[in-house]
This record gives sequence, structure tokens and C-alpha cells, in this order.
Amino acid sequence: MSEYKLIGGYPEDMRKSIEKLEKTRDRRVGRLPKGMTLEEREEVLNLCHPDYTPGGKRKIPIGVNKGDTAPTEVVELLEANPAIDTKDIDLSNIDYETDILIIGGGLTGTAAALLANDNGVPVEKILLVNKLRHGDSNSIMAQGGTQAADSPVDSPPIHYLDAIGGGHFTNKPDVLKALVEEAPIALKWIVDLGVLFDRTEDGDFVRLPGGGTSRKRMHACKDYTGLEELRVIRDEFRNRKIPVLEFCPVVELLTDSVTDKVTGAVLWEMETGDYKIVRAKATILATGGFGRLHIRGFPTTNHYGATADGIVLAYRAGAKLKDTDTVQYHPTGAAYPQQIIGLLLTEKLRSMGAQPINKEGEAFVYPLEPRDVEASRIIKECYINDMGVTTPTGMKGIWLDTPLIDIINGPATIEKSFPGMVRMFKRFGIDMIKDPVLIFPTLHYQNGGVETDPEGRTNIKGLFVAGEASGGVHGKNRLMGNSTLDCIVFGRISGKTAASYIKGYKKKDKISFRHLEKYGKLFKDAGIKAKGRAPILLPEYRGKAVLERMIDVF
Amino acid sequence: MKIPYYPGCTLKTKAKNFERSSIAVAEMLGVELVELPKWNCCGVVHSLTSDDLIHHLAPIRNLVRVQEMNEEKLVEDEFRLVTLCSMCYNTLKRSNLRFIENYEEREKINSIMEREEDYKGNVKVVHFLEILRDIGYDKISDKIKKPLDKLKIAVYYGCNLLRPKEVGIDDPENPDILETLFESLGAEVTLFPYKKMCCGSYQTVLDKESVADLTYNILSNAKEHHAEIVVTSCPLCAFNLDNRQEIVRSKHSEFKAIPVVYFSQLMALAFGLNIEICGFDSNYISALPLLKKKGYLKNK
Amino acid sequence: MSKMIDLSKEADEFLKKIEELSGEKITSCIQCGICSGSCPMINEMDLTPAQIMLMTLLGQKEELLKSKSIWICASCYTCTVRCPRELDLSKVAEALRQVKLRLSIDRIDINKMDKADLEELPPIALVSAFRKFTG
Amino acid sequence: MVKKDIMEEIAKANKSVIKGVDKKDIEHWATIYIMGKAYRVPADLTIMQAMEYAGYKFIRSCGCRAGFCGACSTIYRLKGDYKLQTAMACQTRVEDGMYLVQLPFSPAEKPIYDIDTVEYEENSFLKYFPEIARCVSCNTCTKACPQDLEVMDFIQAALRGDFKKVAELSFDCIQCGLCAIRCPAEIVQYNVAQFGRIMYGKYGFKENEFLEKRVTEIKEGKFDKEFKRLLSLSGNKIVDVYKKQQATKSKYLKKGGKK
Repeated sequence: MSEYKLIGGYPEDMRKSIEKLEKTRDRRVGRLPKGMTLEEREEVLNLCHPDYTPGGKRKIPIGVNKGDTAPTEVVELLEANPAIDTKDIDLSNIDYETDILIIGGGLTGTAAALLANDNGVPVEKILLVNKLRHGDSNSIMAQGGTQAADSPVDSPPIHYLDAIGGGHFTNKPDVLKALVEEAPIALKWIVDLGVLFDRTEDGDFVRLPGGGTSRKRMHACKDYTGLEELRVIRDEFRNRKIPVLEFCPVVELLTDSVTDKVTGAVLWEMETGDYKIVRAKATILATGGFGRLHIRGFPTTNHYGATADGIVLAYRAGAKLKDTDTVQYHPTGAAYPQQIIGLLLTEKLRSMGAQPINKEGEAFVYPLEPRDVEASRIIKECYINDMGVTTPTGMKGIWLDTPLIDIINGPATIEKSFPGMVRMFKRFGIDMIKDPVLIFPTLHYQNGGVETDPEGRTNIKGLFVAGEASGGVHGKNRLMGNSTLDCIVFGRISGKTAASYIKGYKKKDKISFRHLEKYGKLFKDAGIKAKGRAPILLPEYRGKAVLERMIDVF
Repeated sequence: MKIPYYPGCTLKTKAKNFERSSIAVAEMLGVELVELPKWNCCGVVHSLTSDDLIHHLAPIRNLVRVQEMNEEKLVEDEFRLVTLCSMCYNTLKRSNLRFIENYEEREKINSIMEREEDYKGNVKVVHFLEILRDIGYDKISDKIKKPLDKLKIAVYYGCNLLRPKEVGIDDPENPDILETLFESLGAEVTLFPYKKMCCGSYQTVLDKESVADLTYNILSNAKEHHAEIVVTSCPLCAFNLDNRQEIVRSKHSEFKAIPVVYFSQLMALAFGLNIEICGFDSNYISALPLLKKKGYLKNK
Repeated sequence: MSKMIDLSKEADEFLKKIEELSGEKITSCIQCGICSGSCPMINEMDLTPAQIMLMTLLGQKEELLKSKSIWICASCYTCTVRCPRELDLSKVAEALRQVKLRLSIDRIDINKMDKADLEELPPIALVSAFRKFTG
Repeated sequence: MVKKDIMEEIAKANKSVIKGVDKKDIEHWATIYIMGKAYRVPADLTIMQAMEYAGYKFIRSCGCRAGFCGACSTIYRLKGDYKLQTAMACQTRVEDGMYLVQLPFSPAEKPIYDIDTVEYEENSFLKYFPEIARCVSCNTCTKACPQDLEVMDFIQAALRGDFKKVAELSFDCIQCGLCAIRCPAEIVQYNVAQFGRIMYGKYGFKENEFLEKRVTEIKEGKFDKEFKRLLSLSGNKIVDVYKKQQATKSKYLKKGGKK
């Protein structure tokens, strides 16, 4: 359809650059640029990382974290009006009475439900609600793997050090300890549930390195790790017949008017426009991250519903946030073709030998620096050194020399290890087994979130948070393979914590919008006016022309 | 000699002993049964209506695999496809005949299969018993280590090996291929008038009681003629005659169980093959007590 | 001079349909009864094979489709081999079953099958039964 | 100064991906028919992006937008072609003359089983999915699969109880439901596959000795002391320990890689 002539999916000028890359390939095999020192890392971060460069951020004007900085896009949501008008909602009519309300059905929420059930909460006393379908989440898109220190040369403390260094020593130590220590236990749990990790011929796990890891501890399921993990635990969830609501996002939490405890939530049935009231003894927030806010104008790897709902809801209810100023940009998002810009090309590609290469065919960075460092260095190569490859739509990118993977690991490795990726590029006419692919950093992960303790508790009673929505465990940068791990470990922990929390639960708390009244007052006190509404639930991709001609009939 | 071999689903599940013993027996006779690299359900049972082409996709696909095996040199110019299960044999063979004869219908099938290579109509479906007949009973006798002369055997054909006429491996009314085989193995083959009477086949799913009645009639007839063991070549007959004895015994207290085994199991025994290969432990009514009594298991 | 049987239009259409589906010339049946005599399932049947042939000839659709016999035929082909007019009765039975199955009226409810049976039965029994009893 | 420009440049280059496509940037167009209605859309978009350009805002039929979740199953025909084709809307470029509709849901009840007590044996598939015995090997499922999986082959493998083959052939299944909607035997292939994979994962391998050992070590508190030490380190001390550990990297990561 496109008018420019494509050769193997690429236009002529990009082809020319590929030819240069092919010429240097042989001498690059097995020879990598040196890793950066901590000082060099610091320098490139300050120069090129979207978090460190000026702009794009503001101070949070009200609430618990008043004065902390966060991306403008996030602050705007914290300054918004509630999505609902409380006058429309009748709290005397409760639709669902439950012990544990779980918001979000990715790996975290699903694991939490199973563990709550394992710890004595009957299935009919659990309710899992989803904005989209059960399983529509960032979890399902995780490709690379899950870290767990189970090999004899590795240990949870070694894992701990790798993660805390990767997080620039800003991780909450006790929470991180829980993550790495529970990792092998969580791994065993999902293996026993039937997750098919990659295995060697003798049946042992294949363990791979990741950016910033000093041991091989990545457990992958080809490049469908999150999909496989999620569908397995979701199948177990379904076998137990735990109640679930789909297309029913939470649009506001409910709190007790005296104690400020979180005591339930208002759901909005997206397809019918109906509100549903849930009263719960404990609420687990597992709403994931914020990629679809497109912070600093970056494309994202995230799923359609990743719109920071959790942060907004929890913050209004008085929960404390942590590390909201840092965003993880994955070094290798797709930069070409246009149809897949921003989609994830897993770090595992580099774990297995693919190298970032500039337009002149030269390697310029050690392929497995921590993600923020790697991403910054790629941005620098494109926009400061002007060594990026320009696409027909005006994007700049760097080659990821994928054919090296087969050269290093033997023929057919790419096909076997990255079937999803090969398939995606094939659909757009590109053969990543023969040709490199073009990459550029993409918005990937919400490093911060609602602050929790090692048990998944927040500063608000009755509110538990786990997974990407939580903050602290990864500090200001997360390592590959620690996100699916985070989801499973803290999903499990929060389910267990919530189960023991409700055991001591005696009197029936009220449900109210008292926290909204309080939050509204903060605006008044600060002399600012709330703008727009949040949570936004879904991003807006209809073109300008469409939005301008829209008639608001409802 | 390498021949393409079609196992069928039951030989990979409930009738593993049939497959294992047959492959071993074939090997003793210099025949390698080469399993189709990829195969699907044979499409059993043969679809009998004139317009129902979709049910012939399954058998024809398997025949295409034989063409591929020749192209890929997995076998040398060998277009026979051997089956062990009588039902698979019947289904594959009848579809094959229909589409060899009817070019127009074959083209239609080919166009629906779309992604497959076209079926050219050059495959011949044969039953393993026919291969044995071709090898020659003398050669089979030469391999005997333990003659079956201490056993009184009733041979049971069932339906699918014999009927309809155009697919039968022998005379549909007066077959003797199994008798000849077992006589060449030294056995005493008893008279068995009910040897080609239907066992009830798939009715066993809907109505196990009436299948048990048929089983009772068939096996009683064998026992009246002093048979001690019954052999068959069909896993569904085997299931009905063997497993359904449980119901028979609950209805007829005087009925004494009689083992029903695959012909290949006894061949393997006669050839002196390892007792595990014979697979007697996975029949429902065990033949082991009988075989022990007759002295076949002494040297274990 | 024999009297002609005058079939109603529906009866005639039914006969034609069964002849087309089965590919058998039902009018050539001479009602000798060898089929009934050979049938191993005869004890379970409400209509004998010969009756089925005659009633098909007469286009007695309702009675035929109600009968147990069309489902009890196990396609053993004994009658097929023995018919002096070389008619394939198993094909006629199949055609009758198909008339019903093509209206989405199954003989067996797979959902209600006993789990223990499903574990015990050889796959070949299930495959063939579902071919014959479900549409 | 320079630094801020970088971010602006990046945002500019990505504008169409983030804010939706602007008409004035488009050179090439295609006409597609969404449920029969014609829309002129930019020719370089995926079906999903094109529908959004046309003015649809998704609630259903849109999930990960990257080919992993199976939410955006789409069926379509091209002009002058009788063939009914399938696609994931987020992974397929529009073509001129495409007649399409999305499949928001695939109705199918999943059988319930207890993975701890279910038998890992050949007939287990038939016990929970007896309808697989109705497969006529028509291959429609395989043709319908947007992931290009050999769906018919794994259903056939299920019929003969081959867990390993089911798991391997179905591994890339995103459970979009297109096979199940097309199947004349009314089999729900993705549920069969899920059961097969779980059983194979759970029962197909022996326990991993390293993992078992590590779990025991953790429960016995083997690492408590080391953690206590690490958690007590502050400031530069933890940085030093980290640096030291990173220096061991090459020793542990090198072996086994190159060929």
C-alpha cells in the first residue's frame, strides 16, 4: 500500500545502513563495548534520561505527597475531579458484599485471590473486578522472564544486591528483601500450578542473564512469559470458581466516615453505564501502571488500560505514594514500522547476544546496562551524536542486530526463543532472523506507586497494594524479570495479608465518600481548582478531526 | 522392508500392547513399520452418505502423508499404508477406494484440503495381516521359539476386516486368514461359528448392556467349542469382548471369564519375545494365569 | 395386474431424499428378509431391517425417524454382504440417521456422559459413536 | 537547553502514535468497510488504529494492542475474494477494500478440574473434552489461527493423549477464540490446549532439585544472616559491595554462551 519501495520491509536508505551493519557483524561477534562505570552511568542519565532532563515534571500541589515531584501527566490526574458525581450514587443500596475486593486481574490480582482463598477466605467472599477482561494487563505482555535465585551459584542476597544497585540504592530494603527471598517460593508455586518454563534437555530450567544481573536467574517461557504465567494461574482461579466481574472498573473507592479505612468501591459497568456498589472488609489494589499516559510523549509497551487508575484512587483515599517521579523507559521498543511503534522487544534479545548498533554499523554500548542507562545511551546516540537511523515517519532509532543471536547460539535459536517477536515482524514484512530491527526507548513501567510495607499494607487501613501499582520495591529503576516476580510475590503476599486482616475484623464499617470531601477541601485550602476528571480509564486515540466533530448526545 | 504405518488414536492409548507387540513381530520378520511423521484421526467410522465429503478429509489427509513420506525418502517407493486397527483399516481403505474411483470427488476434497498437497490416488491401504500373509506362513513358522501347540484358540474377525466385500482382507463369509496364521504358529484353532458376528461396536457407548449380551453370546459360542483364549485385531472388539465381561459376569453368574488378546500378542509370545513386549498385563481379563498353567511363562 | 401404490407427494419426496443420501435404489428391495435374519442387533430393534426398507419405500417418515432401529444398526455390514439385490442397508440406516442429525437432533448428549465411561472407553469408541450419534 | 529539545523532538516524532493520526500528515489512503460501512483511513495503520481514526473508541475488542492478549479477533474478506480471513486487529495493516467485523467475545464454558487430583493419562483429555472426538480433521481451525499454530494437529494429539505435543504445538496460543468459532465440531480448542499445557507443566517433568533445595534453605533461614548484614549497610558501603558483586559478573555470565 505504501508508495516508497520496500526491500524486505525496509526502505532503501534504511537498507543502506543495514549493509554497513552487516559489514561489521563478523568482527563484532563475541566483542562487546565495555560496561560503564557508576560515574559514566550517572553522566549519561543526567544528559539524556527523560526523568533526569529538565521539564516534564511538576510538584504535587496537595495531599499526602504534597511537594513531591511527579510527571506532569500524573500530577494532572491527581488534580482532577472524581470521575463520578457522588450525587448520582446511592450508597444505601449495596450490590456486592464481600470480604476481599481485588481490583485488577493481572498476575497480581489473580495471585492475590488464590492466596486469599488458600488462607481461609471462601471463594464466594472474594470478588475480583477488572476494567477490561480478566487477564487484560501488562502482565500478559511480559516477555523476558521472571527472576528467582534458585541456581547453586546464586542466592537471594545476590539477587538483592543486583536489584538494589539497579535501583540506584533507592529501593525500600525490607520490601526488596521480601521480593528476592520469596522469589524461589513463588517460582515453585507457579511451576507446581503448571507453568511451562523453558527447560534444558535434561529437564533443568534454562536460566538467562538480564540487564544488571550478576548471575543467570531469568526464567522464561519463550517470549510469552507473562502470557503463560497468567493463563496458568487464571485457569486455577477459574477452576476454583472465584467470582469475577469484567468491564467493571473501579471509579472511586469508599471509606469509613470515621476511621478513614477503605471499605469498598464504586464500580462502573462500562457497557451499560450502571454503577455498582461493593462493600468489602479489605481491598487489594492491583491496577498496574500508567504507560498509556504517554509520559513525555513517549510511545508505550503497555496495555490499553494502563492509565494510573490505582494511584489516583488510592491518593484520594489518603494513601502515600513513593518514587512517582521515576518512569522506566525500556531501551528497546520497536521504532519501525509505524504500526508497531513502542511495542516491546524483550531484553532477552540482548541477553542472548543481540547488540545495539548505530547507523554506521558500530556498536556503542554494552548491551546489558541497567535499563535506564541503556535507554539514555541510545537516546544520546540518536539525538546528541546524531548516529541514529531516521525512518520515513521521521522517527530516529538504533539497530538491534538480532541475527547475531543465531550466529552465537546456533541456527533456529531466534525462531525457537522469540516466536512472538518473529511473528510480529513477519506480519509487517520484516524477517528479524536475517535482518536487524530498529529500536528506540519506549515507556515501559511505573517504577513508583503507592507505598507499601513488605506485607503489602499501606498507610490506609483496609487498603493493600501490590504489583506495578505499588512503589518502593524497585526504587527508581527496576531490573528485567523483577516485574512479573513482583506481581506474583506481592500478589501472593497481599492476598495472605488481607486474609489475616479480615480475621480480626469485627464491626461493620460504613461506606462513604468522606475521603472525597476531605480531598475537595484540600483544593480549597490550596487555592487551586480541580480540572478534568480522573481516573480516565482509557486513553484517547481518536484523531483530532473525529473529536472535533463529536456531538455529545449522552 | 520399510512400510508407512498408520497407528490410530487407540493404539496410542488403550491398545499400546497391540502396537508394541506388532512392531516387534514385524521387526522379527524383517519389516520396519515406519509411523507417519504426522497423522490425524482416521475419520472412523466410514461415512455412508453420498454427500458428506467433510468426513473423508481425515482419511485422505493421512494418505497424503504417505505421498510425502515417499517424497522425503523416508520410505522407498512404498505406497502401501499398513494399519493394525481393523476400524482404521476399514475407514481408510473405503475412503481411498471411493476417491480413487471418483475423480471429481477427489478434486473437491483436494480443493477443500487447500493447504495440503493434492491426493493423487496412488496409495494402497493394507492390514498388517495381509503383510504377514505376503511374507508367507513358512517364514513365520521359522521364527517360532515357543509353539502355541498347548493353546486352544478361537479367532475372532468381527466386521471391519471382512465387510463390505470390496475392503475385506478375506472371503467375507468364509475367512481363514487368522486360522491359517495361528495354525502356522502351531496352535489348535477351534471351530468358532460366531467369529464374524458383530460385537456391537460403538453401541458400547450408548448401550453397554446390549453389547454385553452380544459379548456373552460370542464368547459362550467360543467356549462351547473349547476355546481357552480368543484373538482379535480390533481394539474396539477387544474392548467389548474383554472389558464388557464385567457386565456379563454380573448378569450370568455361571459365566467364566475368558481372555481376549490381540493376535500380535500371541505371535510375540510364540516368537519368544520378551514378556513385556507381549503386553499381557494390560488386557482386562488377564491371559497370564492361562499361559502360566500351560507352561509359557516358566523361563521368565 | 398389480395395483400401483400411490404415494403422497411428501412420502415420495422422502423416499427420493433417502435414495439420494444413501445412493441405494430402495425400490429394488424384494423383501426377502435375509437382512433381518442376518442382523446381530435384531433383538434390540423395534423395526426389522426389512421393515425399514419397506417403510422407506412407502415414505413413512415419522415412524422411521421415531424408531430405535436406525440408531441400533451398528454398521456391521452383514446384511450388506448378504443382500441378493446387493443393496447396502447400512447406507439406508445412515441416511435416516442423517435426516435427524441434520436437524440438530442428536442421539447422544455428550455433556451428560458419565466421566468414568469417558475415561474407560477407547477413543475409537467415542469417535465412532459421536460420528453416528451427533450432527 | 539542548537537553530539553531532545525530549520535544522525541515527542514530536511520536505524535501520531500518542494522540491519534492527523489527517494532514497522511499521503496514502485506503477504504475499509467496518461492519458494512465505508471509511477512508490512512493506509499505513493497523485495523485497530484505523478504526480509532474512523471514530471508534474501544471498550471490548482491544486489550494489549501488541498481539499477546487475543482481545481484538477480527474476521474479514477482501474485495473479490470469497475467503474468510482472520486477524488480530492490532497486528494487521488495513488493506483497501477490507470488509471487516470484530469478534468481541467467544462464548465457551471451561470445564472445571482439580489439577491436584486429575489423572495424567491418555484419556484425560476425553474425560473433560469428549467433543474432541468429533474432530473431522477439516483443518478449519488451523486456517483460522492468527498465530499460525497447527491447531488441528494439537487437537489430534489431545485425542491420543499426547500431552507434550499438545503443549508444544499450542504454546503460542493467545486464546482469541477464532478457531472455536469456526470449528464445525464445536470444539473449544484453546481450552483443550490450556488443559494440556497445565497438565504437562505439572506432571511432565521431575521436580527441579535446585529449586526444591533453595526453597528449603530459605525456609530454614539460611540467608538470614547475610540479609541482616546487607540491610545494615548504608551509604557507600552497600555501593562497594554491589560493585564487588558486579565485578564477578563475567565469570558467571560468560560460560555456555558462544558457539
